[in-house]
Amino acid sequence: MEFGPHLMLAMLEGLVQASVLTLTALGLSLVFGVMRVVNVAHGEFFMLGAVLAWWITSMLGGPAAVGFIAALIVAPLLVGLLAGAADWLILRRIDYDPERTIVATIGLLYIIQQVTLMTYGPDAHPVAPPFNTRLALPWFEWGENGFQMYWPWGLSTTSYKLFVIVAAIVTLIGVWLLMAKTKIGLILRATQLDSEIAQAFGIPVERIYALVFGMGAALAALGAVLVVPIQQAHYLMGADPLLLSFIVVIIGGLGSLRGTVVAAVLIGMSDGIISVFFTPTLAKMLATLLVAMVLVYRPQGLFGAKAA
Amino acid sequence: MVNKALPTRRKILTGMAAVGAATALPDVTRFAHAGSHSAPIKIGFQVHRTGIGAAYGRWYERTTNAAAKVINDAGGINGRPIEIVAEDDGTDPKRGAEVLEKFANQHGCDIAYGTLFSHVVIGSAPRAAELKMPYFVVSEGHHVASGMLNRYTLQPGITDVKSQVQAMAPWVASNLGKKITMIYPDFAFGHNHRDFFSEAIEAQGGEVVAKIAIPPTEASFTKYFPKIPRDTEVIYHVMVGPSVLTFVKELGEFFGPSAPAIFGFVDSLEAVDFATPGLEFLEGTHFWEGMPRYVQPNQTEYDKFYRAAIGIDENGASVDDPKDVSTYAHMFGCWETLFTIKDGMEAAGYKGIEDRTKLIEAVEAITDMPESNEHPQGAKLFNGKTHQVFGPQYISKVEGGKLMVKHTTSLEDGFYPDEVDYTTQSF
Amino acid sequence: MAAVNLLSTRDLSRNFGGLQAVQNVDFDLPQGEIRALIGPNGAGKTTFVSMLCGRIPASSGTVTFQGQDVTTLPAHKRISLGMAYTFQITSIFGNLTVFENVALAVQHRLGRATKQLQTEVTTALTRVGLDRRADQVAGDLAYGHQRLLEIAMGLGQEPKLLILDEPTQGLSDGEISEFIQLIREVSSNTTVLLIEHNINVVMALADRITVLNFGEIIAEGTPDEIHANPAVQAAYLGG
Amino acid sequence: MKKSLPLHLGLIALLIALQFILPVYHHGVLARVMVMATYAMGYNIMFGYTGLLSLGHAMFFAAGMYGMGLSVTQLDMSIGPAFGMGILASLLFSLLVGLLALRTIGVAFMIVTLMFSQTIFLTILYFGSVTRGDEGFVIQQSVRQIAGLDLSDPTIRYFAALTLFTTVLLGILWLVRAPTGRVLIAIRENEERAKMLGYDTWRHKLAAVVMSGTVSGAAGAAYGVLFGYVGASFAQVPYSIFPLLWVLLGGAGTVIGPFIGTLFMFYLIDLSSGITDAYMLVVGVVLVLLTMFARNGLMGIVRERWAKWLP
Repeated sequence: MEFGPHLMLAMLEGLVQASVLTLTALGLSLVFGVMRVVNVAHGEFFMLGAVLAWWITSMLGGPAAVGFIAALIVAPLLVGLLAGAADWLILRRIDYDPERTIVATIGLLYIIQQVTLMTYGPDAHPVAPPFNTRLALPWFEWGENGFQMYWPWGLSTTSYKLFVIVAAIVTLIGVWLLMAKTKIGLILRATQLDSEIAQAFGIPVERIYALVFGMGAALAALGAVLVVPIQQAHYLMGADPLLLSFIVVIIGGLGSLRGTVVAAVLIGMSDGIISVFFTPTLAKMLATLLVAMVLVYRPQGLFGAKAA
Repeated sequence: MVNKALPTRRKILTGMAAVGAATALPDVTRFAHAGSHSAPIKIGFQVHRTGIGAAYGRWYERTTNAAAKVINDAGGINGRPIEIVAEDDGTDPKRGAEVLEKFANQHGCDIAYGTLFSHVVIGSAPRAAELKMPYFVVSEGHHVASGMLNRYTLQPGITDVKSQVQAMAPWVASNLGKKITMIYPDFAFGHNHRDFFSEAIEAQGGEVVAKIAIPPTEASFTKYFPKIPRDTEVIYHVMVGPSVLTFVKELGEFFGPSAPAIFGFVDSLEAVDFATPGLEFLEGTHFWEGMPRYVQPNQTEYDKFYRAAIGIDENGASVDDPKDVSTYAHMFGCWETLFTIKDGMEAAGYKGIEDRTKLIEAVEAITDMPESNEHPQGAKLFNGKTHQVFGPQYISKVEGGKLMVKHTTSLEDGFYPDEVDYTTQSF
Repeated sequence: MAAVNLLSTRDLSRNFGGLQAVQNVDFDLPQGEIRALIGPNGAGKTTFVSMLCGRIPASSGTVTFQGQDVTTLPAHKRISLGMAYTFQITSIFGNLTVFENVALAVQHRLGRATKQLQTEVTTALTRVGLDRRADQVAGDLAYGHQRLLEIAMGLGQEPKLLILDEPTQGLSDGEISEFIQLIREVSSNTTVLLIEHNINVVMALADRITVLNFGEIIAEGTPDEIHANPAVQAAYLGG
Repeated sequence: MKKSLPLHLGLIALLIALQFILPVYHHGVLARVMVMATYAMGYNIMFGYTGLLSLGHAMFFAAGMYGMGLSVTQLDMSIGPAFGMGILASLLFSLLVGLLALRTIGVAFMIVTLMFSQTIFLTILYFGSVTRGDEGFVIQQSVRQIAGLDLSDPTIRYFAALTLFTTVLLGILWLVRAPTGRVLIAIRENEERAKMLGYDTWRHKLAAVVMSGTVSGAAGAAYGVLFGYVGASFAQVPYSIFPLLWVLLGGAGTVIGPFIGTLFMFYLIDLSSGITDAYMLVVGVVLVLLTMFARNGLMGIVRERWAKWLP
């Protein structure tokens, strides 16, 4: 394929990835920002979202759209509740000690993953997209007889992929409004600034933490529900989202929501774009190394304050 | 929370457990006449219950238990029942080796058998040799015939990838096209396809115009497809792992109406239902099959028997859950291996672990395996020198969402010069 | 003895973002002296001493120790040259025993000579009266004792210059008088620079006093001179 | 202090005795456990004693393993020198990683190590023509001979593993009582203070990373030598998590903790895999319970309750 269209396609793909990644990473970042702990089980909450989506759609049957909308609402809710419970039962009891939390959530990771294996099984299952028409895309070129439009071979996307991008943006605006405009958002930001003071002002910090942990997981699950019609639900699918969200959160600057969003788009896109220039595995290698190096020479991330 | 929601899945799991129990504790009375020898022959079964290979492992286990039941119902081996001692290897080489030690030293198994993924086989094989325990693998890897392993490791149930791939080349070149783009996973299994097929297709006057290796953990593929050259006549795809379905879907979405000929290894869709939405575009494309998943018009009695024994319907899915599609193109290897072990043990007059080397020699002596209930996939030729079996391969076309066999390769298509002679190695 | 300057700074400044925490400080500390550094909260005392021992890099200016320019040396090198610093907020190895805490201070000077280690640690602990608590876990000590442990660690280093940041904070009157006694002994072979709020302690110990306000030295002199200095009083009343 | 040496020598004596009395299966298990415990001890130098939490230690294990393995397959070295190459490789590599990763702290350090490790895994796949990618390769039994001793022979394997294990165990026992070791502990407890006592904490941390990486690499090389297989799965994330798990279980910052943890966890998995497919579930539960009720691990409890002197 010619370079131009190839690049455009890669960027389109990157954008879809970035959208899902943004939601997932946002969850991780929220948890880190407010609670100052790293949730290693985050990827498994993502996986649960996907698995639940499959389960809900296959239980409901009927037209794809109905099941999908149901999944879009129910799956994040259930995952959020589960995470909240986990926080209440485990993290609260180890008083959110950063290192112990990491170990505990590694444990949680295995528990969720293995219970899924025992119940849902080892196979990958697809979820039918509510709609999915192939859209061929045009390309413009300055030919000998002026500016002309043509339809390059293979340059296309699907209506659903576009929907994913839109849905992600809508969710982002929602989260932003929640944080910036509502009382709960105010409380969250207060807790983020200084949990002791917040406590002193009568904010039930423990409950807030459970809520935040739940919200974080729910965001991951939401991202997963959006992605299952493109990929499939599988009990090992949590690893990559976890790694990528980690990267995004760090690059974006721990706890900085704005940074997280920018970084997610950056990472998602670069993954697509780098793949244009290198063989796939080499691309992955370089991308990983690149991020590691960014961290080494700018530990506070690209957008984070030195303090982070 | 989830398990309540998955009755069918649970039924299968418990169902499997039941079969497992049935074979694990054979009805001893039936063997009472055999007197002192009625103690069971223990076969250690290394199975991918967890990890990336679990989807295959589940079906390997069902097939194995079914075959064991057939063997026991027919009076076992040398008048003794066989007992399958299954241990999960987690699809991990280290655990695989540990499991072999467990078979040999704790369970007191006579032999070890099973497992698909090459890295587990290669990680375990050295231990098998050190434990002097015969190790029958069902991995379709070239590692056995390549001479990398040892005299205790044999693959008598399934043709290796080198032979499979080589057998495809003539038909592909003469029926689909000569300019080929290969898409394969960027690890050893994929590299085998890349190397062996490139070689074979060039021998047919064709050429591989592009080789696209996909990193193992990849979950979205569209961004790689632009690397497919315009003049490609055939796309050759072989993917494994949980994201295979995405791969095939996105391939379809990428090309839309104007796709080149597509030839795939059914590995890309093992355990996946062809009726899945998004796979329509595969209609009319071709696949390699180790054994035809869908019942063919000319179905043999042997295939009928085999399906019935495991509980598989005419679409290659579980009879108790038509959505639960089997890994039909590979799992026959377990069935046939067990029967080859039976033949070997009977030929060797196998009594106990002191006869292990006799067993290996007996199996090495086997050549022809006629098509039968024991070998439902087709007549095979076993090469005792390379410890590798050679069987027919099937090329099927997707018609009406079903795979219909168009061509069956001859054994000769898959032959290649020996790369090792294990029989010259001492025990 | 002739007043050789052990430590001097010239034009020493530090700003955090826009804020000038310390500006253009010229400061001389003669060998063998006990110098008190006082000033209202936020006057930049801790920032200043932190630049002396290298915890915080200087924005500009120089620090000279024993005639050697140490401005660019990292903290651990300056310590090795003979500085010791005890933290304002108690900073000890909470999970280690009292003995191990001091041992770490002594060890750096002695290297491997373990016999000597034993005796020197015990001496240091005896001087602050913690010898009987040698095997306690430092974290379990009462606050006052933790302050004393800090000082013991300082002594253990046998520094040429001992910088004490509010050492008597949280000590009982009894402990304070013991502390004053201790510092008098120490000063026989060690120069002492202490930041102190307790004016009695200052008056009892200091040979000279330096007053810092808004990051600048506003006065320096004997206790009496400082006592009489209107600028100082203004600073405190104003501050 | 006086009590600890007898204890550890006692353990070694016990291990020697066990070689003669253990049933064959457990004999083989123990040999492997000693190799993996060496890996865990290496991890403990960084995590347990210096307080550096790495999530990418598999890269060091793999560096040693492939350094050894490739020296055999590519350079036709005999097993002894190849083992040396493995150690050398992990030493140089851990030095490089230390120089880079130590620029970061806390969570960033964890992620950086994680990502370096991921890069190593991908590198192994990328150079598949040499490394045989995920499939890995066999170190032939014929090659695994040292001074006429067949390393695949159970008894010899056992003693080879025991030798490695003992060397590292005593080495670490010496280290933690030596000045350097005390400083590492000081850094773990309060780095700022250690600095203000005149210690070059960065150098000490670098030393810790190199020691830790090299020991881990030696374990990796030993696995390849003793069990005849070199593969990429050892460079994947789970093999970075395991040493953390073993050390936490046995007791971080104790010398025998890693061994206890590795042994305990092996049998936990070995037995539970008989009961359920999802034996990793057991691992998860254990981890959670540990953090909730026994943050200092088994040996940590022993130390708190009975033996304050336990190094």
